[in-house]
Amino acid sequence: MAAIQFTNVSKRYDSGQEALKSVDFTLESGEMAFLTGHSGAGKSTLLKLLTRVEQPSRGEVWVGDQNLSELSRSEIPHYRRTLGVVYQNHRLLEDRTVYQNIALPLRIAGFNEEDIGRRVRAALDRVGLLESEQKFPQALSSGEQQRIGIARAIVHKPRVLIADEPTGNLDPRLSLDIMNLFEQFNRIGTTVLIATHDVALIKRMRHRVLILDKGRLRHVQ
Amino acid sequence: MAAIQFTNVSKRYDSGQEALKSVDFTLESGEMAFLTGHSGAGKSTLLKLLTRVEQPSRGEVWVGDQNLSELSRSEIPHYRRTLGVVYQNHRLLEDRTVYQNIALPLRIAGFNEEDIGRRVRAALDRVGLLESEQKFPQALSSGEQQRIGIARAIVHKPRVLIADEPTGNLDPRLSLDIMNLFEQFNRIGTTVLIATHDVALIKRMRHRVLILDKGRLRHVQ
Amino acid sequence: MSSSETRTRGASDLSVSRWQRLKHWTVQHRLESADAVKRLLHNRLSTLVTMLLLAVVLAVPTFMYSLLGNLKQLTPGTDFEPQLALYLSTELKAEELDRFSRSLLLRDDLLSVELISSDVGANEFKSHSELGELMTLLDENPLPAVVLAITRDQDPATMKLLRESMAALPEVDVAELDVEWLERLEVIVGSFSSISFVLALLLSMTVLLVIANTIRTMISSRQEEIEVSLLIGATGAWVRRPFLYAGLLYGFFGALLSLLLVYFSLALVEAPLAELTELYIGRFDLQGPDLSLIMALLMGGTILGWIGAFIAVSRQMGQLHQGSD
Amino acid sequence: MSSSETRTRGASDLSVSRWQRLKHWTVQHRLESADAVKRLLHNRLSTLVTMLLLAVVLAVPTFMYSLLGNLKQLTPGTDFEPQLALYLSTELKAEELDRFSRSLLLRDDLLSVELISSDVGANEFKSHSELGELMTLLDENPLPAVVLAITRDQDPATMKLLRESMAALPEVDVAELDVEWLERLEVIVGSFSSISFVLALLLSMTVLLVIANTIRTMISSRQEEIEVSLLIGATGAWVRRPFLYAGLLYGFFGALLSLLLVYFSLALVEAPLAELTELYIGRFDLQGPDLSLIMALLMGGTILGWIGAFIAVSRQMGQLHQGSD
Ligand SMILES: Nc1ncnc2c1ncn2[C@@H]1O[C@H](COP(=O)(O)OP(=O)(O)OP(=O)(O)O)[C@@H](O)[C@H]1O
Ligand SMILES: Nc1ncnc2c1ncn2[C@@H]1O[C@H](COP(=O)(O)OP(=O)(O)OP(=O)(O)O)[C@@H](O)[C@H]1O
Ligand SMILES: [Mg+2]
Ligand SMILES: [Mg+2]
Repeated sequence: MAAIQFTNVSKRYDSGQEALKSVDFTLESGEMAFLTGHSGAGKSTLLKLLTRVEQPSRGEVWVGDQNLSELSRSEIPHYRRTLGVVYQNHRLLEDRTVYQNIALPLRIAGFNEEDIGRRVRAALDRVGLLESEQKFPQALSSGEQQRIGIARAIVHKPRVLIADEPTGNLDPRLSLDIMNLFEQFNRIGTTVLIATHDVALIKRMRHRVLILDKGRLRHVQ
Repeated sequence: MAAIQFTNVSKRYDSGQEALKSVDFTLESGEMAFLTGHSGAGKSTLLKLLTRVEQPSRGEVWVGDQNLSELSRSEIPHYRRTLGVVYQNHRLLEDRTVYQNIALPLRIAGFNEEDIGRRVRAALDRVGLLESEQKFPQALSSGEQQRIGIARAIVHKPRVLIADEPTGNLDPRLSLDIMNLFEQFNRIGTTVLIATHDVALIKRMRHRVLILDKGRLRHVQ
Repeated sequence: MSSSETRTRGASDLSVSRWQRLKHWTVQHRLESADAVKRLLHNRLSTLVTMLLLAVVLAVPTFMYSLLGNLKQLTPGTDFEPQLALYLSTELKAEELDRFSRSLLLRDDLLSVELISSDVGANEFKSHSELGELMTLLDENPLPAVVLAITRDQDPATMKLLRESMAALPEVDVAELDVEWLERLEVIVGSFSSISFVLALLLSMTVLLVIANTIRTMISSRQEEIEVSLLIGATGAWVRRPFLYAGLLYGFFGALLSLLLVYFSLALVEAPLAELTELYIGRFDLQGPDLSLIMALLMGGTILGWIGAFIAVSRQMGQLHQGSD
Repeated sequence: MSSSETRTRGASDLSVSRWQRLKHWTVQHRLESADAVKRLLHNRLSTLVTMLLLAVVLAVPTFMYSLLGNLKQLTPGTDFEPQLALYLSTELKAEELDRFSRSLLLRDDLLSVELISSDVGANEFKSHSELGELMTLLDENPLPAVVLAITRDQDPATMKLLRESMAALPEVDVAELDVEWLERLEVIVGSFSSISFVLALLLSMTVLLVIANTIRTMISSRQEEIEVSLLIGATGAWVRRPFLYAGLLYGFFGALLSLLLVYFSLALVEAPLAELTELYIGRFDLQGPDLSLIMALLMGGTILGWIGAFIAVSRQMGQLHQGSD
């Protein structure tokens, strides 16, 4: 079954900017792919369509068996809980500890405190920052913050993992570690889509690559 | 004359974290150098010492003929106006247009409106975003935002330019363009220090490289 | 690996039973309200200022209504019935007076008749009036005997007609009605209470605005948190709840504080007001807000708080749902 | 390339002349205050709420002081001097009365002496008292003649002694002093004005808190801007200035609005209060706050606004200077 399917999707912002033009592609369930392209090519826009932050001007976006355009407002939260999203600028809450940040998706989904503790620590362990549990994001280097952001995205074991330049702030070795982490998730069945500039990394990883060029999907390797 | 001089500088945060350990180096006036190292090595900390956001626990940091530890509180603003700083997460003001963002350093230094307009447009032209003058940062891709951040750092033609991973969000071609821009500034006499993970780029540029490893300056190429 | 079990749970709690959802909901509410209190306590200055403001704003109409209650003391209560006073000719003898008052008792347009002889009248006059002392100077009692009658028909127009017919009687020198004074006092109390009402309305609007504004700043200071939560899959209700709780708490505690303020101000005003009224009107006891006013204040405050928060949350959330990335 | 010229200028304006710096400073201030107004107008709801609150809070003591001014109307002004009233024996004839009052004129402990005959007294009584109508019922005038005397020595103790010696005179039946009434009224006014003072102090504190809190939220909503500005080389004063302006403007316009509120409430209260006072005390004109009160209010509000902003700015900036990255 297709996990993610774009059919003839275009996105034009209110400002008139055409960020995506007739994008067509399918990602099978359990597949892992990279999304790349020059700055301003429309990578973040494509991911925003997937998280239902933006809606396509034309075409349809399907995730699993759901047409995102047909989600009612009250269904959006439940849909979003099936995703894990890593943001470019990590979007951690400065006034909460690392633990509280990672616990947030679990709190929202209504897990009990005991479960939460176990899962948060497991996620922290995955990104190698178990000892930073009680620190605040400001006291971490940007690479460490990025890894906390990844821990938050995976803590509820989502079906689909989306990442917008997750390694932009990381050194090459750490980047590779993080990518390996994503691959591990992929191996247990999570569909993974990663937007990145890191061409060297993409080449090494040998997964499908979607290349955007001025809003058009030019090339699918 | 040395533009930047660190003598036996250590930095220990209140949390006990030792971010820098006995760092010694000198950057001559008009020189350009890269600062690299793993995530959490202390790159951002070193740059924060230069902007007088943090103070060293031991040792002295000199910029030009000023010992930064001896700056009085009222001298800090004037000192900071001699710097241009590009931040990792660009730190643009979301509620102001691109123009207003770039004009801010000039406003603070008390330029008149006419001067400001001329200089802002010159800076925007440099980063190739002249047409985005009236947009808000949110309506730009992250690469575009990063370039606006660079424009803001150079608009007042600072003596020293400091950048913390300025190309983390940029695609390889744009990264090269931006680095070339920094080089241009360097050629007209600006001292430039850039923290970056981008090993490929560093190799290509053939400038001095300072490598931090767990807070120690390991290697000066 | 427990991933398949958690996935269904984390992914959609649509599948859990209604009972579990209810339990989850109540637990959530308990946690949330505790959290709301914690946050209010954490941001102490701001909470204090808001509560103080609410207290001041709510205290003004409450104070007014309390004073109004006291003013109503001045108008005789429901057991008071307007009287007709007949000042009798001073030439009448005691027996004549007696006969006349008895004859009045037979009339069926009068409910009760009371004769006050001139001696009794003089004593009353002495004890009540400022000019009492003057009476002691007079050689003889100049006061006439008076008959106080309560009419069956209490409507002012009929009473005025009756007054005229009474005045025409030979034994009666002057006939007076005290309804006019009463009418005037009632007009006054009425206009004071409509002022208090207008004021209460205006100040309720202010309370609404204060709370809406406070919640608005709370929301905008937690904007990042809200945006991130929504992106992570929080429902609108989940995000709104702590703010609605906060509004409710602000309203309730603001009202409570305003009650303290009212008692405090009444205590301050009591002594001088008592002296003042004694000087002009005679003794009267200053009374605090009654139970129904207290209840109205507390419930009104709480409801206003909730509504204010609701308005703020709706406006801000609308913006967040559309514009953010 | 103009880089060398600009560099010195952008880098340090320590080198420019004092005259240029002054000019720059005034231009900056003009721009900043215009900017502050623009921001207040931009964030309309919040500005409105704050101003309304300030208005309500400032209006309470101003209203109290206005009423107090009106209350003082009741105590006779400085031109009033306490009088000694001598009720003369009703047995005295007109000539005797005249002689007696002349003899009083010769005493040097009395400043002035006025004889009021019983006829004049009866007329006054009729027109002033509620019981006036009764007078028409009396066969003969029961009122004694009265001498009103103003004493040279106005101190209550001496006056009381004088009253006693006067009461002992054979022509005098009763001697009365009106200082006691005056003393009581003065006590009342005094306690009301100390209440108003306490209230004004408390509410000034509230104003301070309101403005400090408003400016605090303003600052925290512009925290990123402040941090970035400081990093870019803004001085503390540059960052502080717009907030201080905002505080000042809040204070001033809040006070102005509270003045409107006071006039509005006085207008509302006027009619019923006039009726009420007429009923008990007699006519008196409700007066608005006088010029000195208005000035005190406006200046006080402005100064409080500035101080509140200053407190908030100092606290917040202290935090920013230390803790931020
Ligand atoms: N909210 C918005 N409103 C209007 N235009 C937008 C908005 N967001 C993005 N754009 C525009 O759409 C285009 C695509 O932006 P997008 O953020 O998708 O690029 P990107 O591929 O993620 O670039 P980068 O690698 O720099 O992050 C850009 O030209 C940008 O200016
Ligand atoms: N404000 C702070 N308080 C306490 N510890 C801090 C603070 N800022 C940084 N650190 C710690 O200091 C170390 C160095 O951090 P720094 O941000 O300088 O690293 P970096 O080289 O910039 O890393 P990155 O490449 O990930 O940005 C890290 O271990 C970090 O946790
Ligand atoms: Mg992007
Ligand atoms: Mg860093």
